[in-house]
Amino acid sequence: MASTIASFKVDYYQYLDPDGRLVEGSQIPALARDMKELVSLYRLMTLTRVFDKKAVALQRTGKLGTYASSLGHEAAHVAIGSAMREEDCFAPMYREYAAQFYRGVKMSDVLLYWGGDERGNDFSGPKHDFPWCVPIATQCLHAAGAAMAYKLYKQPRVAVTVVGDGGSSKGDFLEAINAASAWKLPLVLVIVNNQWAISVPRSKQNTAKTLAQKGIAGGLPSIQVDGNDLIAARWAMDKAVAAAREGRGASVIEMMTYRLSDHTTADDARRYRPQGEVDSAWNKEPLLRMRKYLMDQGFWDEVKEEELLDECAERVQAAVEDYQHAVSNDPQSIDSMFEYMFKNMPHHIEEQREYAKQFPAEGDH
Amino acid sequence: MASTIASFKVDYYQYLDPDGRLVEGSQIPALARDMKELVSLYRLMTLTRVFDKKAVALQRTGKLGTYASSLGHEAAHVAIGSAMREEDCFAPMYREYAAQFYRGVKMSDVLLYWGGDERGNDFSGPKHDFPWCVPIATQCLHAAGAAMAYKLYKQPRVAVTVVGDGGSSKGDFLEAINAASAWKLPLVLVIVNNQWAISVPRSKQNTAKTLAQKGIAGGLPSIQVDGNDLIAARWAMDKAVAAAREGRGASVIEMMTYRLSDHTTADDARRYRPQGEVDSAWNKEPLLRMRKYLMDQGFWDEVKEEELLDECAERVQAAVEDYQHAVSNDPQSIDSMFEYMFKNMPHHIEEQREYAKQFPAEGDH
Amino acid sequence: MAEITLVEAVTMALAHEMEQDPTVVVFGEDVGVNGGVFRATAGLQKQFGDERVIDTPLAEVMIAGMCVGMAAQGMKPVAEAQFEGFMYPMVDHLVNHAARLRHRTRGRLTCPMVVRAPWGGGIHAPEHHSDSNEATWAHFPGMRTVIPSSPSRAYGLLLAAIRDPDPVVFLEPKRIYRWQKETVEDSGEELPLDVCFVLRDGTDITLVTWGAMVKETMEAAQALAEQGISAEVIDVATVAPIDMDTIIESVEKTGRCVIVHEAPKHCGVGAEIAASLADNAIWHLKAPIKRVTGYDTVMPLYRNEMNYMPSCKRIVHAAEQVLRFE
Amino acid sequence: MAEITLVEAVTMALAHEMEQDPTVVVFGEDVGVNGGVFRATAGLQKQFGDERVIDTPLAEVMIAGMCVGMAAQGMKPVAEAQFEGFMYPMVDHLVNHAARLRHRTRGRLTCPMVVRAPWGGGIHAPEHHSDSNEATWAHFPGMRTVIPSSPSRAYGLLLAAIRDPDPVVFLEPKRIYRWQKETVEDSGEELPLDVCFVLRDGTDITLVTWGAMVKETMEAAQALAEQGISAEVIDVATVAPIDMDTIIESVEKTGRCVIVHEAPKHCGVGAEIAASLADNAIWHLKAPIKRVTGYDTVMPLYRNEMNYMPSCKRIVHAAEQVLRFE
Ligand SMILES: Cc1ncc(C[n+]2csc(CCOP(=O)(O)OP(=O)(O)O)c2C)c(N)n1
Ligand SMILES: Cc1ncc(C[n+]2csc(CCOP(=O)(O)OP(=O)(O)O)c2C)c(N)n1
Ligand SMILES: [Mg+2]
Ligand SMILES: [Mg+2]
Repeated sequence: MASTIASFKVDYYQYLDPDGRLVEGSQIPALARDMKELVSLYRLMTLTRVFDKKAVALQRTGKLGTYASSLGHEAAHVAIGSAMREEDCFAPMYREYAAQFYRGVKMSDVLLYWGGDERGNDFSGPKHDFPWCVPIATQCLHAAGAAMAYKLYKQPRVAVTVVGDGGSSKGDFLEAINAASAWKLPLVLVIVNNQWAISVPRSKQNTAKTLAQKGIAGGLPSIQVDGNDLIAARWAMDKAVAAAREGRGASVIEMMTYRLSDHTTADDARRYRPQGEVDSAWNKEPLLRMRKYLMDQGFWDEVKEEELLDECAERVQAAVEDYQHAVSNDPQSIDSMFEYMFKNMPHHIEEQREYAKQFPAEGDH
Repeated sequence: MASTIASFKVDYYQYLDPDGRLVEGSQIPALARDMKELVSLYRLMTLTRVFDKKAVALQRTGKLGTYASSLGHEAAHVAIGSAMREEDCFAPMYREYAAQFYRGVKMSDVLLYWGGDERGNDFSGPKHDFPWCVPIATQCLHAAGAAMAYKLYKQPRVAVTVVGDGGSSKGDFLEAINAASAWKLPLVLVIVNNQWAISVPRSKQNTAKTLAQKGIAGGLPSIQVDGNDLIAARWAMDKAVAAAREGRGASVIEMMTYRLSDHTTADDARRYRPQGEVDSAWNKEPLLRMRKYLMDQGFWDEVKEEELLDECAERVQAAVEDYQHAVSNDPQSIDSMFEYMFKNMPHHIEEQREYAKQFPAEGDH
Repeated sequence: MAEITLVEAVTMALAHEMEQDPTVVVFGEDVGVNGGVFRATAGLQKQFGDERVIDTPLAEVMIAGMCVGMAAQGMKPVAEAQFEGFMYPMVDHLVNHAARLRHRTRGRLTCPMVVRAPWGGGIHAPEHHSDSNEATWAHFPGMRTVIPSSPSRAYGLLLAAIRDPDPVVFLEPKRIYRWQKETVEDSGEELPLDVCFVLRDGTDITLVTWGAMVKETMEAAQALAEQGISAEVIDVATVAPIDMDTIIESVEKTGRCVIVHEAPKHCGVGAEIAASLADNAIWHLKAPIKRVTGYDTVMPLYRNEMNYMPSCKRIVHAAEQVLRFE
Repeated sequence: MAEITLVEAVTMALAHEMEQDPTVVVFGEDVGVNGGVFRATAGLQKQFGDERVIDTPLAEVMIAGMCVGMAAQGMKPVAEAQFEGFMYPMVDHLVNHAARLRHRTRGRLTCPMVVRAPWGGGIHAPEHHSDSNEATWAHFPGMRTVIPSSPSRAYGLLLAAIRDPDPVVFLEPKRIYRWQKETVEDSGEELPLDVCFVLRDGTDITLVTWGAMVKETMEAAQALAEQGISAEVIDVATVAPIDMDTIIESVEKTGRCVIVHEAPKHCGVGAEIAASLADNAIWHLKAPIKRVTGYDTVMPLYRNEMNYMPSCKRIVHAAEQVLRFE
């Protein structure tokens, strides 16, 4: 005898289409009518894009190390950051700058980090947020641990983490889903699916229809949204964050977007990715559609756009100067390598520090 | 706009109920009418149970080390072993003796292994099968690797692996599902859900309705069966093995059963498990219902049962003697510790071997 | 004040610190109702509830990763790995995160977590249950690796490990979990994590060891004493970072050193001690530095296990070799 | 016959062996169309197809575990870990399975797999991309850890690693991937995995090193030569198991030894070499054994990176200290 004992589905949400039109027949989220909020989020998306371009340029001219661009992900990242409260906890991967800017991380922090200076990770954002996380998907379990802590503290706080389409293959992410299920953790697991993991396309991570359905493994509510649609992405985040905060447990959101840039500045995507794919992705990118929508609604125009771009350029320039000032005028010392190894410096590390100071590196570094 | 882009379900299968009656209205698998085959499988289940009891007794009397009993899992294990071909590959955990006996592993191999003698893992079964695997769930990836090898060799061979309800929480299992999906591997992933992972009940592994649904993460066909019902379990295995062999990819089968024993002989389940639960599980155990069914169908009777038990006792006794002979008359030497470290023994290991031989351990070991 | 075993001392320290500090939680497989497979957490869930003593799903990466997360948010998780052989999935989170969090965030976030594990061979356990993997942890900067060898040291060192503001791997020699009883007061007094313990004073030779090998090494010292040889025995206890000062001082006195550990020889912690002596005490050495260790083999299944483990005889033999030099 | 870099020598060895042996497959993230983030597998997928050069999902436990499975079934998988810092999730499968499979099955199954990884610091890479973790692997019995230091050694040692019937961790010093070109013939001739390479003969002091530090160590030898000091330079190459005979022989001759490695000092592979000398060559030592190593700190982000790395200056300084003794 066969009987169906469990059934599941993955729904897809899109509210603002690539042409900046609200999708017909939808139950449109209130945010779509909150023009003030949309303008403010649009401004942050734009700032992030201007920043991003500058950071790439700095790397190209040798003023910054390898940098991971966020080009094309701005809506997803702004949605994530803006759905959270300050006391919530964000465990990023390495390119969610817009989410972090919303939370208070400074552009100069980002530059310090990719500029090879540990102070970047001592960022100005919520001091309890996790630092950038290079070992793929490990941040998911840190977020699960934070969520566990809040649950044990009985604080209404939520942990939010982001993983890529590539990272969604890793045990850490999958174990985090399981943990979230086991303890009904106040956790939101966001898959920012930008279709590529360096050179490996989404289709090679697995053959499942969606990545969202990984959440079904833990019985978590699991949806897919157009991650270039700020309204849909934010709506999904709001819902998931509220569920987590109210003790209804964790969710998985797959945000569909596209990595318009190289993987990092150390990568050359032309080696493996057809230009046609990139070109057509540009038609769906998040700023364009939001700008069109705001313009259609009469809340944005070319003049405002120009002003905004100028303002962003200025703010970015100031951040670059802060960064350059820090690394030139107040560089990390040799001591700084030995500090922070332990709360109380052991004897042998003290000795190594004194020795190291006799041998400063020569020349450029 | 919301649209459903993927839907899934988990079906449950049972053909032979705990009272040994075919469940009404079912599309009964052909195996239910193949009395010769059922008798032969019943005989193996019984042999395994007799063996198991003896092994526990040997441990209790100091003649065997820690032993992991398979009590209650016999139908699931026989279903697994009997659905495979010799050239297929089995990657067990540590208690699937019935599956292994079917494939040619000797009872004395099992005793050697738990008796602290490496020769147990050099077993008589298909020489390409994986050894027992203590680090939980790691075997799943070995099976995935074997499946990959067969796929690359273009051989119609299938890898089958087993994981527990506990082990299903581990990244290795979850990554194996993903790998199976990515490459459409000829792989069958069986979760033998015996409700307990040592003292941790199934409900603490996660709060999802089933464990089978973990397969949905990779878009794999995923079902649950009554794992005490040999007919359902075998039917599910046949289907999954055929799909794998024919290039249709991997499946997940959750077999519902119950660990009637302690976790191992080193465990005392009374510390954490209500006796009532165990008692009622005994009503659903796999041998009972098969015996009833065979008797109802006129293919079994008390006399045959008695004969079988005698025969099993004899065979088990012979295996115990083989084991005892090996460890007493032909024990592993000190050399054996150094052999097999590398194909060609490095110089320093040779030296260590010569040194070790000067210091044989004293007394009992 | 009762006489307790090493494993009972572990339980006592856990209970003490959970009582004192509400942020301490015990986190692991079977630590709750079952009280751990070695009973190290026996009774704790009853006493502190299931929000302080938490049975986890079977997933070591998760255990380590979540502990990093909890610790970063102000808790003091004490994870239990069921056996040292199941700690390997934890390497990534311990090395790439726990040990670096303070450094990489310039102290903004810290990671005061402990991973405890029954460790080492000699109890005729199944495969993968008898490794001595302290060298794996000892090499990585940013965390401590601590190994007690008696009930009172287990108590005091575990208290210190839990209170330590940085991550600690705490390896419990399972072979001597119940070997000796000792009167241990539940005083809340910790022992320092930056000193070796001199267990026996001597003048002719220094025997350096840790964990369960303290047993055989003390026996060897006794056997040597019967030959009129005075052996100093040092229990390193915290094998990373090592208090070399105590060891060097001893070797400066005795001029001879034998290092004893269960782990394989090649790149074991014994190598660090010998290397450090070869740098800092070479003019005091009257003889080669010998290491008596497990072999560079897989820890064999139990019938051969005692052929693998360093024995009193092997230690005495090495000492005699070393003492042959004048 | 062209002059090629170290990373090109890696590619050449892979291509050679894939050509010879149909069971060799390359398995890892971005190894296919992209040819690896350092281009070590460039062109291989085009040449051998995507069933021989396989892009994997992003999952290192899976990569290691599946390689164990494939190797046990007769293949020779050569996995690539994208950076050494991402090898930690592989520890469990390497240590608990790959390294033990032959032993635990009495040779019934074997595990002839290789894990290659770009390794070490000095290229101003992002966080977690600059570790020197050879000691992690070197301690575990049952596998080899091999580190080439020149194009020709990369070619010969990688061939040997792939052909080796047992698991090999093959760490490629990324800092010198493109440092020096060398004429390497695609002869299919392997180099032995059980010997050190004496790169420079000398009589006054032995400098022992491996990987990219060969560069600074050879520079230091040159600087010492200019002071009239004759330094012998040994490239250990296979750091587990180590060919101590060559090192001991050299130190017996020179009486002095400085060991150089990038990894943190505490329990690094340098400790094993010093310890072994302190046991086997002590009467030949005219001076303490010094180690010039990375510090016991996290490898810092790139602005401080060169302050962390052992430099020619530091090596010369240590040599001078050691040479002060008569
Ligand atoms: C554990 C681990 N393996 C490999 C890498 C190298 N690596 C860095 S980013 C990346 C791809 C990540 O892809 P995805 O998860 O889709 O995120 P995206 O970069 O596209 O945002 C890889 C393989 C790493 N950082 N960590
Ligand atoms: C990685 C790892 N962690 C922990 C253990 C200790 N351990 C052995 S069996 C077991 C429980 C396994 O439960 P389950 O997967 O349900 O299988 P069962 O024993 O019930 O068949 C545990 C925790 C282990 N062997 N490996
Ligand atoms: Mg991606
Ligand atoms: Mg179970």
